[in-house]
Amino acid sequence: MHILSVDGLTLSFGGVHALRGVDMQVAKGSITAVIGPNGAGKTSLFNSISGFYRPQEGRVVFQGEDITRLRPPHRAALGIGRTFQNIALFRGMTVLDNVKLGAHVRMRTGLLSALWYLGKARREEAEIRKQIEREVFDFLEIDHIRRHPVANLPYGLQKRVELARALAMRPKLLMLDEPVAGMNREEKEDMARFILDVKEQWDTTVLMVEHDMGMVMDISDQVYVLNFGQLIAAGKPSEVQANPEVIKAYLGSGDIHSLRQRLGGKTRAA
Amino acid sequence: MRIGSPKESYIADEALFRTRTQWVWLWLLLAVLIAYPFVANLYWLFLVCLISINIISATGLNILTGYTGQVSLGQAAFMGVGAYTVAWLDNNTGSPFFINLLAGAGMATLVGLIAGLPSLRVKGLYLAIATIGASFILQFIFINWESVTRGTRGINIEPPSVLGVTLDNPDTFYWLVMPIMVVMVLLAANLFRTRIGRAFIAIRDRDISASVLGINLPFYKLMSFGIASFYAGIAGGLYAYFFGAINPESFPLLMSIFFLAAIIVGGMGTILGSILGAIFMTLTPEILRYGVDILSPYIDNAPQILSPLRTAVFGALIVGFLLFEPHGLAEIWRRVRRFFHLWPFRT
Amino acid sequence: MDWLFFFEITLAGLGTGGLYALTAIAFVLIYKATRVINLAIGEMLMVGAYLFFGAAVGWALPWWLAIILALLGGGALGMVLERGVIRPLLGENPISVFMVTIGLGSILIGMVELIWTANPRSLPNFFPTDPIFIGEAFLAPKTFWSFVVAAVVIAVFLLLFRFWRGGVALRATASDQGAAYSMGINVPAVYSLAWGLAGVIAAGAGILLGSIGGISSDMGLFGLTVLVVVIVGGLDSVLGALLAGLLIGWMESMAGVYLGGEYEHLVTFILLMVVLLFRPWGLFGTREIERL
Amino acid sequence: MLVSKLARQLMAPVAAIALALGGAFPTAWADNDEIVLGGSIPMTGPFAFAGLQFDRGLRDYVEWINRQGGIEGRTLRYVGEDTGYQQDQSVAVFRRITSRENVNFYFGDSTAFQQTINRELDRRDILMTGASFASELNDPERYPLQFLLGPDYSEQVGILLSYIAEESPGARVAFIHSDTEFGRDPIAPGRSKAEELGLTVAATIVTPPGAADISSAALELRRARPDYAIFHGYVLAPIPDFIQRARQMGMNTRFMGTYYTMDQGIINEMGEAADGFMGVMPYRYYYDETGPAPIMDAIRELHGDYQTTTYTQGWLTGVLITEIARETLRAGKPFTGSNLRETLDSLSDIDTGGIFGQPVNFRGNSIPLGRIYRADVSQGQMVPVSDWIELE
Repeated sequence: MHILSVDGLTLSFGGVHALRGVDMQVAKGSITAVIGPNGAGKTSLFNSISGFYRPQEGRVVFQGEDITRLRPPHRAALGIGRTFQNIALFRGMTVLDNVKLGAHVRMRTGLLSALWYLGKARREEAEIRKQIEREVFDFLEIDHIRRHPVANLPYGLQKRVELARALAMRPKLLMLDEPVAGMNREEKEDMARFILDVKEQWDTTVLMVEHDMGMVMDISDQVYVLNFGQLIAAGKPSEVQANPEVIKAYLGSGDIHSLRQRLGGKTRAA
Repeated sequence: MRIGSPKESYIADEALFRTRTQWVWLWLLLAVLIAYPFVANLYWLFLVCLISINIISATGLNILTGYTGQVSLGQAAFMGVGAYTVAWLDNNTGSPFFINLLAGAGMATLVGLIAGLPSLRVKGLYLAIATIGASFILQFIFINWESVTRGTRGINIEPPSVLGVTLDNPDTFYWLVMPIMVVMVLLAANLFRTRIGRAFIAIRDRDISASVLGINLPFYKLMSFGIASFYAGIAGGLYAYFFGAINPESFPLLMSIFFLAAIIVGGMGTILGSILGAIFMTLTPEILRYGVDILSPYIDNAPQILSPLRTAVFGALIVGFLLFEPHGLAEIWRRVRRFFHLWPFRT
Repeated sequence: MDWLFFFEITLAGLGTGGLYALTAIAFVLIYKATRVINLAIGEMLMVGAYLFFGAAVGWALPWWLAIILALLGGGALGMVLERGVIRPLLGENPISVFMVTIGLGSILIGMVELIWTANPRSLPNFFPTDPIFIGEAFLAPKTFWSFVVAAVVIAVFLLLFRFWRGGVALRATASDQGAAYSMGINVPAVYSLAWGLAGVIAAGAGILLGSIGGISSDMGLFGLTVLVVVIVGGLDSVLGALLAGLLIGWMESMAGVYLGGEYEHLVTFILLMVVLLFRPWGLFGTREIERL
Repeated sequence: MLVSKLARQLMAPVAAIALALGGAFPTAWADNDEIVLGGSIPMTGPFAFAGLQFDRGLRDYVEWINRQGGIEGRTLRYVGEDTGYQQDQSVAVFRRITSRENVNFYFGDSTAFQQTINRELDRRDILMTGASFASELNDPERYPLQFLLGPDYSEQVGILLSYIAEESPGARVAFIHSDTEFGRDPIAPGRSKAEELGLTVAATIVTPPGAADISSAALELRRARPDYAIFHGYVLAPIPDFIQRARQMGMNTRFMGTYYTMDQGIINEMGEAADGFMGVMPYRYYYDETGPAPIMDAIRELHGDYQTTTYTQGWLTGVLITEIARETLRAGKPFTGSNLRETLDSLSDIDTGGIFGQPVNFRGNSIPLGRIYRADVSQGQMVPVSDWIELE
């Protein structure tokens, strides 16, 4: 069963096509990866799914509901959570507040009870805090930094906090935009483990954009390859890896070297 | 030196005041607030009442500008809406003062929400400009809607009375304005312990991630605008009662800039900042007056430089704080506290 | 309908509009180069007028020399503000920079009042005083000549902007800072240049405005109408500034005569609200596509 | 009261701290031998030109009267502080001075302030006068403890209109006023008064506050072709501009102004263009030596050069206060505001030492008396063109 399907998505900015007729299906409970050379339209696809861009043509269907016209907050309320390529944490806030923000859509406190902070608001805050501590902080092993301001944390930890924030939403679909970019090997392995655990324990479907082929090949169930805004291949990691179109795409973009390197790296790691 | 205290529950950990020391200071502050009217003279009571009104308005503006990141130059005009509503009710219906005050705040909220509509379409600075436009239009209404506002002649307001006591002087008015101020500040502090307050900050810091987390930007921006105007309305209503007369010139654009300056100087995005800023900015003319008095033997016509100096210092405070201490007095206060907290050890 | 009267009012309105357009160009120049919404533009204009007053009346210099000094002073002021206050904040939140300009306006008013007091003054007249008739329509000589001067200055400015090296650097910086850097353009120098030029233009507008209606420390309020002009025209559009300046000048005149003087600013600010609601990027401004 | 007394004792230590912090404490009552006049004075800001002169005038008067032995043996003391012509500062100054001094009289600097502080006057029983001639304040019901230092603005316009009706019956009159509280004040009553006197109101032209360019308003004026145009709500700008343009357009309208535009400054600033400008002035000019005026003589003795009319206004304030205080003391009544007011109401034909050209009487809160002067540039002076006109 598909939790998300994208049909014929076309998006252009002032004549420049970012996406052309992209079709994609994400199976419930899977880890699906979108890969492609730089500028292939991966992030545009993500932004169309979360609702920042309004595609000229095509539909986005989430859990059987057409969400093409919905604005981002409504999509979030339906259960789509995401992280950003260039970490989009609230830098002035503590880790705890950032993660609490993730739970925003699940909370109900209205303005009046918020102002007086009696009964309902207080209980809800305590409840959410308990949940976050138990489910997110322990799980991602960041309980020791909950009072730290985000801005001072090392890069790898910031990525983890962003994941924590997305998890606090308890999303049905978790979209990760380059979750391990810029991380060292140890951090990458941690992150890969977290992603797998999310899929197992949280009953969450994962959709990610990633450049690190090793990771993509290791943990994905399904891989989509984009080039110049078009879908050029889809399938199991092993199938995609062998697809000549894909090799050509990376060759055409001058990225063949890095692809080889990444594939090579993966071979050695395996 | 003080060491961290272990928290027993998450509720305790989420409390506004967490340590015993904080509570001690709080009770002390309360004692001072209660004792103050018995020891201060009328002039200093007058100043404290004025400061309290300014704190309410500055807190409202800080919620909008400091916490939500939406600059407004309309705070004074919204105070005017509150003040005129109160004045009209006072003159025409004779309803009790707290009803008038709430009605004034409600009306200010309504007008604020309408003026905030451009925030749905435009970001950041355009909104500031829209509020300038709204100020002018409101000013026009204050002047020209004669049947309600008595035009340029202004309206007189009877002093409020509570339980038979007429609050017509700072020593009595204090007991009205001070508790209201404390409550308004506490409400604002509470707000930022909940999802709504966090949503405001999220919008300020990064509105894109905010919307991905399910925060409806237009809704929360308008809500923030509404809250700021509500605070302005309360402050304006109190202003009307306190001064006993209002006219269109009571709420000029300069006053909106005054509140903006107050939160910049005090510290944007902190409750303490609104308080410190309002106190500081209200007392600045007094401080300058003493300064000029001291200088007067050495400078010709010293009193004559006072008012230009006030204007210049006013601007210099805005510029200086933005350049050198963007987090305002609240940050300085925090550093001082930190110093004593760790004393005698250096960090 | 009295068409002659209507025509006269139109001319008078365009006369004021010329000054709006001139000041608006200073505003747009600063915005294009540094992306700063400068709320102190009205006060820069006021300082220019007072510098002229100081030189022409205080030092009793001939009026042309006083004008040159005032323009240079205005330019220097622009550069000092940019270097001392704006540049340290570039890259910060635009809201902080915006608020800084509000503070600057207040400082400038205070300084002018410290030096010249808050008393309103009048400037020595340097325009010809013979009445001007266009057909049968009367046009006050001051209005006419200030419009002519404004038009000439605007024309010169447009030529500079297009052909002069500095102008080219300005345009390059405005369109893409990074590219301008890599082309070897000294971007900080361009910032200085933009603010300096804007200072000169503002001072010129101040002298013209002051010679029509006298000067006072609150004449910076003129800047608020200019703000409306640039929003209506589009913050980054020189053409928009010109047309919106004339449009608003004309509208205010019409409103003043046919509705009453109290409506002059009302129509301006209602226009502002309408534009902000329906076309916030202005009539000729660039609609920015937000990319993530 | 007991509670508050108890609290005072309990709070003594806190009081000491507050004292150290604020320097704030109820001060000793003023000496009984003094009569204190407090003042919120606009010594800076847009109204400073008047405030400074007024302040000087009042100081000179106080010195002068005390040299003559004061008022019935009591010293008159004047305590004034700058307000910058800002309403909130005016109130703050009032609060500060009244918390320090036992004030008997007070001077306010603007209509808005005088309205705002009215309630406080009633409470504290202080008699007030001020720089405002607002018609609004000329209402003994609403403002029982205030009086004006001459005709209110409506009355000033009324005096001008009476003069016009006398000189050229049925003339066309235009009003030009600023869109401020000051500017709007006499317009509606002025229009009805004009009709009452058989004059035609040809136009009412409003200029927005701070308007620099009055091109279109000048065109409007030309179209109305009035015989007389009355300016109100301005100090100087844009009057010269209007007159200059009118001349250029070949109009022969006669321009008139009210009190605050009528000082010598208009000749000094406008030069040639001022010639023929007329207006109403309640006080005698420094150089007006027609008729006996001992107070004006005293001023001339003190200062050899021209003194402005607001300077004279300072003296007038002193003279009126002296009259009221003296009569109250003679009647042996306590110095409360209401008693002072009662005295004021009982006074008739008050001698102002020639500041007004004839003995004055209060009608309501004002003295509806003034004279029409015309600027004569060749003499560099304002010359009287009418007798003293008193409205009924």
